[in-house]
Amino acid sequence: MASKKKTDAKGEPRAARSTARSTVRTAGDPTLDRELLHSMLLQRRFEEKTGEAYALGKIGGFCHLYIGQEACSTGIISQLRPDDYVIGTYRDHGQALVRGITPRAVMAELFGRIDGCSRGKGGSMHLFDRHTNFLGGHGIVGSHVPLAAGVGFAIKYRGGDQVCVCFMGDSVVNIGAFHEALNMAALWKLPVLFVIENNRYGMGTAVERAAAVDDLHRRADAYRGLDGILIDGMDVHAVREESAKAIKRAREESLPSLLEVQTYRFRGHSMSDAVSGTYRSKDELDEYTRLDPVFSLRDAMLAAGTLTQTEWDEMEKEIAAIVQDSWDFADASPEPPAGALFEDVLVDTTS
Amino acid sequence: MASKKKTDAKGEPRAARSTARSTVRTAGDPTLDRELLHSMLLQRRFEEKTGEAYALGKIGGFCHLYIGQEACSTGIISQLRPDDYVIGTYRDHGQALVRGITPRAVMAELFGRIDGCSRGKGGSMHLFDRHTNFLGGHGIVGSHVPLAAGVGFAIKYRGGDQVCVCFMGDSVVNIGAFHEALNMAALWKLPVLFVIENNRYGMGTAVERAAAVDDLHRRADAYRGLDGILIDGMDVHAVREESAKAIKRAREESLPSLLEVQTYRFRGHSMSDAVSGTYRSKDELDEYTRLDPVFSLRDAMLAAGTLTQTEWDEMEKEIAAIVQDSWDFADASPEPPAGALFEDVLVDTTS
Amino acid sequence: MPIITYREALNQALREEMARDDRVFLMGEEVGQYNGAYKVSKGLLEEFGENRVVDSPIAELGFSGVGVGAAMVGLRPVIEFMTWNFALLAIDQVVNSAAKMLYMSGGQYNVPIVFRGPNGAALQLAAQHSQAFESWLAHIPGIKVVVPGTPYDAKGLLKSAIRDDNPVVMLEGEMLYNTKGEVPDGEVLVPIGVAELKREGGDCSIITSGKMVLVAMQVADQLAKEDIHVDVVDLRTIRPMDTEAIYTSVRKTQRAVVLEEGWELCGIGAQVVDFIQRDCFDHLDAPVLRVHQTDVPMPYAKTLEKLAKPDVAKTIAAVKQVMYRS
Amino acid sequence: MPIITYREALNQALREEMARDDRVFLMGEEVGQYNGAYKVSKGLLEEFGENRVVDSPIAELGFSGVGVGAAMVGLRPVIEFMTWNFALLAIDQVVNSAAKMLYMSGGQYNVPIVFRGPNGAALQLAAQHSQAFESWLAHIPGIKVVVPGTPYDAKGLLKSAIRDDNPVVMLEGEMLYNTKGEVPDGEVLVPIGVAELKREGGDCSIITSGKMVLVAMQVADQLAKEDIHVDVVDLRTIRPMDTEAIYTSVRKTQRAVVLEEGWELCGIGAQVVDFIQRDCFDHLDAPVLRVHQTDVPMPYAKTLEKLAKPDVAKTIAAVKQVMYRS
Ligand SMILES: Cc1ncc(C[n+]2csc(CCOP(=O)(O)OP(=O)(O)O)c2C)c(N)n1
Ligand SMILES: Cc1ncc(C[n+]2csc(CCOP(=O)(O)OP(=O)(O)O)c2C)c(N)n1
Ligand SMILES: [Mg+2]
Ligand SMILES: [Mg+2]
Repeated sequence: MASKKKTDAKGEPRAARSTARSTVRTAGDPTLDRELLHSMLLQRRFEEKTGEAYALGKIGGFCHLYIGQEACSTGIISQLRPDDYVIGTYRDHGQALVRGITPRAVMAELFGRIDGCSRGKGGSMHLFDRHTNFLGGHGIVGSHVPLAAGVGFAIKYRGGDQVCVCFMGDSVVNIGAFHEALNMAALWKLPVLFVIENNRYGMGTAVERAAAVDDLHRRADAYRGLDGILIDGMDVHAVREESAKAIKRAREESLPSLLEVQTYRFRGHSMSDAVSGTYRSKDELDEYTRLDPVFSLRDAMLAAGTLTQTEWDEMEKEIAAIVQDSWDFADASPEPPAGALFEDVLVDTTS
Repeated sequence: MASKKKTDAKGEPRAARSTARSTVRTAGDPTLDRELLHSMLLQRRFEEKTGEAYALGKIGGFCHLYIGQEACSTGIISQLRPDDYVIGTYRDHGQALVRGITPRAVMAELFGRIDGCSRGKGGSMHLFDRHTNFLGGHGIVGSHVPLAAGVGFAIKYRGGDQVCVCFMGDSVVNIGAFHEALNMAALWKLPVLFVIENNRYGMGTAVERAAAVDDLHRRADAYRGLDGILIDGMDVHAVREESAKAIKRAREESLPSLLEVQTYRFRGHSMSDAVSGTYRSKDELDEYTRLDPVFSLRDAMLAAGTLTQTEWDEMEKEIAAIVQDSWDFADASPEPPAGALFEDVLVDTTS
Repeated sequence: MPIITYREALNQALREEMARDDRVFLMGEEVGQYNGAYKVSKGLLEEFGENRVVDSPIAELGFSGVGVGAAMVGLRPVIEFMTWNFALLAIDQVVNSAAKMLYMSGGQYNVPIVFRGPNGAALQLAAQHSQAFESWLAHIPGIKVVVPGTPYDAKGLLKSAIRDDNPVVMLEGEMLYNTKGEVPDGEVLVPIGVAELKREGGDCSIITSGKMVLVAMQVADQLAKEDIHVDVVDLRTIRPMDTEAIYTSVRKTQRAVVLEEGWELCGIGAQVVDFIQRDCFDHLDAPVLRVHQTDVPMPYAKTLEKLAKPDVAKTIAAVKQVMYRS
Repeated sequence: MPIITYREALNQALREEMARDDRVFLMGEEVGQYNGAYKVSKGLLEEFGENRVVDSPIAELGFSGVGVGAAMVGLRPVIEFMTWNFALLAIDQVVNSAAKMLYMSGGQYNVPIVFRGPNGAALQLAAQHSQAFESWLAHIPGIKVVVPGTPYDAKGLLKSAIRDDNPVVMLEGEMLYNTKGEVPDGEVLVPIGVAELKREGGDCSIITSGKMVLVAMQVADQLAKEDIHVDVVDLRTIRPMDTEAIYTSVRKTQRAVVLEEGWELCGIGAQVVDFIQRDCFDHLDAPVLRVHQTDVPMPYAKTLEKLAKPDVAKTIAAVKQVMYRS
């Protein structure tokens, strides 16, 4: 009576691991393409600057760069409404920027200054912003996944049609909180997109050394009504296309989805981790670098003639200015005053 | 790219819920049948007596009767070797008896006496016995499942060929510890049988109100190399047949399995819970009572002529004597001395 | 005034607050169809429907997180733990999510949530079902912790907790649910952070909270017969702690016994002692003594369990010792 | 004697004990291929192989439970938490399984396991990565808790912990891993439950442990220049606590400051104060003062973080206050 599984619809055993790679497309809509390219490039250059600031000691603590994964944040968040919700992990700079927290407020937060989006109290791992419904920035692996289900619960409770997008790393699929949240989201039909950014490593551990499942999105198989979807995370349009369906499903039918976005991080896990040479090879890194989501979209646009070299140069220049401005702003922003230490522990209101 | 699931090998959508019911068989081996019947009847009569003792205040605290589920413990444990391991939940009387803890030691434990298998310190929920490798008796839902994986880990570490059987309730499939343990057991190929005793309710909550999965054994689908197996838990031979394969797989190939044994508890969740009328109907209870695992085996044997009414009466008499003896023994056993309070907090050895 | 049980008092508080504010909902195991494992939520499903009285799977970490997430975006969840023993599985959400959210978001996301349920030992539930978590929870900034010992305080504190815009932890007791006391119908609000002098004496202060208030009152009654008159200071809230109430009593009596349900090391009593010695150093005529569970996991056997628990006799002995009587 | 880092001391202890007893294995996140998040397990995978140096998925509850299960049937696991902050997810296995198993099994199943990893704040890791759990763990009967502050103690206590037949919790510190000190090659065993007088003075006792030992030693150096000479009592083990060592020092100095990394309420310091006032009541010339993290979640900003942490200046001020100096 052993149950059948890991067979496709025809009963054939499936290949060990799926891959979602395709050729990077353009949208056919030059304005949209340019917006997406801009969004991704801003994250890229902002974070390169972040790396510099860290080296100079302007930023302290843990700092996890998102470089290489920009198509994921841009692809999904660009489709959301302002009243939707976004929540994520400590690797949150990219999502925060795409969601609309200003580069100034993000950089000031990284610098630990009063004008930071979390008033300097959260730092890199805990970006928050009430104005854009950006719900953080969480540091305990997996623990924000139930929070996302709770946001979905609240949306449904009020009869709204918002969605909540929950970004997480690949190692999250092995922790209990993930499982408990998915079960409840499926059971109660909550409008949440659970987005696994599978960058192939949890810190120094390759996915296959931690997860006893070939494709992470198949973890959805254990839950009735939860769709598991595999996405090429190096192609922003692929991300948009597939996530659009999941967003629609959540918004119109209040149903959750589990998205596995296959991506790669080009930097180390955090600032103290070597880029390659320990748990992954230089060759592997090079191979993925060729799939760079930012430059492959640029190249596709250049090839399609929807972007000129001059326009690109200008975009670079404009973004360099924005990033430099965020640095200058952060650098000029004051340290939080001593009195701030005791603020924000509790609010003194009741309702 | 949504993954296919919940389709059978031919791509047909599966029925909402599977059922494993068949007609109760005899083994064709009268000696074996009699042993199994004896094992199940002992649990039944022992626990009926337990209920009486509870009503008289001889037993305190929480007490969870196993009545109705006897085919599960008997079917599986009867096939184990003395050096295998058994671990379970607070609903552990049946398994303890089948594993060979004496009725005296179990009853004395329930009475909170010094001759109890846990010296009166554990009570109903925490039966332990080093001699029979009975590893408890655990009270936090799900938390013993990683322990079972750890036992499997130790077996493999030492290169042994024992197996560990882990009994759990149906509600366990929704808690994180279950998921984390299954992932590691599948990843590391640990010789563990994870046995879900699906008695349809976790306390007052029907399975379908808690688990977003139609068949609990399908939770195995999320783990590579983990077999999910559905078993009729009212037929001791069905339990034996299916679990034999899983035991073999564990012993010979060091592979885990997830067994869903469909059973039913004839009593309330604990002594304070009504037998029926709140979350389940009298009709439903009656329907399952007709499938009683003890009496249906007896009837099949009577019908097959491998048991006579006289033999049955004698078995009843013999077991009544054993049970009464356990009561007398427990009643005569002293309360633990005051000094025992401070014993067993720590051992004072090193190695 | 009507006399009702602690259970009914909690039930009234939930019903009234749910009627008052439709953002308030109750979630936990068996809170709906089953009317609560201890019947605290009796009738609420019928009155407020499935949307607001939510039976959860057994997934403490998960449903606590669901509560925190819902609270971040404006709902006001009341999360029931069947007992606090199981809340260990969820303690990360209490400590790392609920308690720290406001701070790490720089004041943007408060979490108006109540985590509640029975705490500590009942009768013969053995080691895994008998643990008292007061001191763990009191240790954590970013939450408030209330421990009502009477039906009145249970109602008044739960209503205040639900209206509070911060995470509030409420520790109840299985052994308290059937206890009775006077509780007004309708609005009763007990302020969080304010202790109450439940008995006025002058010879010694007994500082206590929660389930131990009952024990302290019995101690006071028995000692009165020997003409020893004690103050019983019921902390009611253990974070923030009403230190003034402690000081006022101890400066008067110059002797104190701290009575608590949990274990000794780093227990609530240790903190009360610290406060007292720091601020009443020159007033003390004797070291402060503590009464608490003996330093062992809770045994099942009835006789051993009794030995392990703090009780009237142990407390009387401590009072006499700080009074240098015997 | 060779001078090595705290990290190397731990590494030596692990290597020596794994060589000595093949039941000992190490499990945790990144302990193998990555050589440990903080490189404590460097080289061990190569030396002992995959069976004994096991990289686990990120599943603290699960792999802690795996450790407990393996220990019940005779192995001797060392479970590394990448930091104790994440161990909150696993605390149920520490408290409800490891600590209670021997008791609830009536003495049949002891659990020879070590749970170890860095505890408390490093630099600018913000609220969720900076918590100190000493007092929570010290609260629990059924385990031992060690908090080495020096490389010598780190090696000696870890070796003792691994040989102990009980569950032992070891709290290390990211900020300690690079600190250096004398550590003999080979056998070093520091007994569990024994404090050490790390500095002998006579004017005041500073009672401390773990990461704060370094702070206390700096305090002692600085105060010596002002001709104030303090005892530094390093508890080394906080469960069971070496109360005699505390009493001996305080009876001599008659003044005490307790210095700890964690929060105030129900912290380790509260318990030390309780012990002191109970046993040294007539010897004390001043209330015992405490130095600890301010009662807020840890902020990220560098300046705020500095204000939040206990430090040399705050400790000196406290010593002077108990000595009625300024
Ligand atoms: C519960 C928990 N355990 C361990 C850690 C330490 N840690 C931080 S990030 C990380 C790896 C996470 O990998 P993944 O989920 O793949 O996300 P990525 O960093 O690749 O974005 C680990 C082990 C943590 N923060 N929380
Ligand atoms: C973590 C945890 N949450 C809640 C409980 C309280 N509780 C004890 S048994 C039980 C129901 C378990 O149902 P199931 O797993 O189906 O096992 P059964 O009792 O039917 O054998 C609950 C909720 C607990 N012991 N542990
Ligand atoms: Mg990753
Ligand atoms: Mg059940």
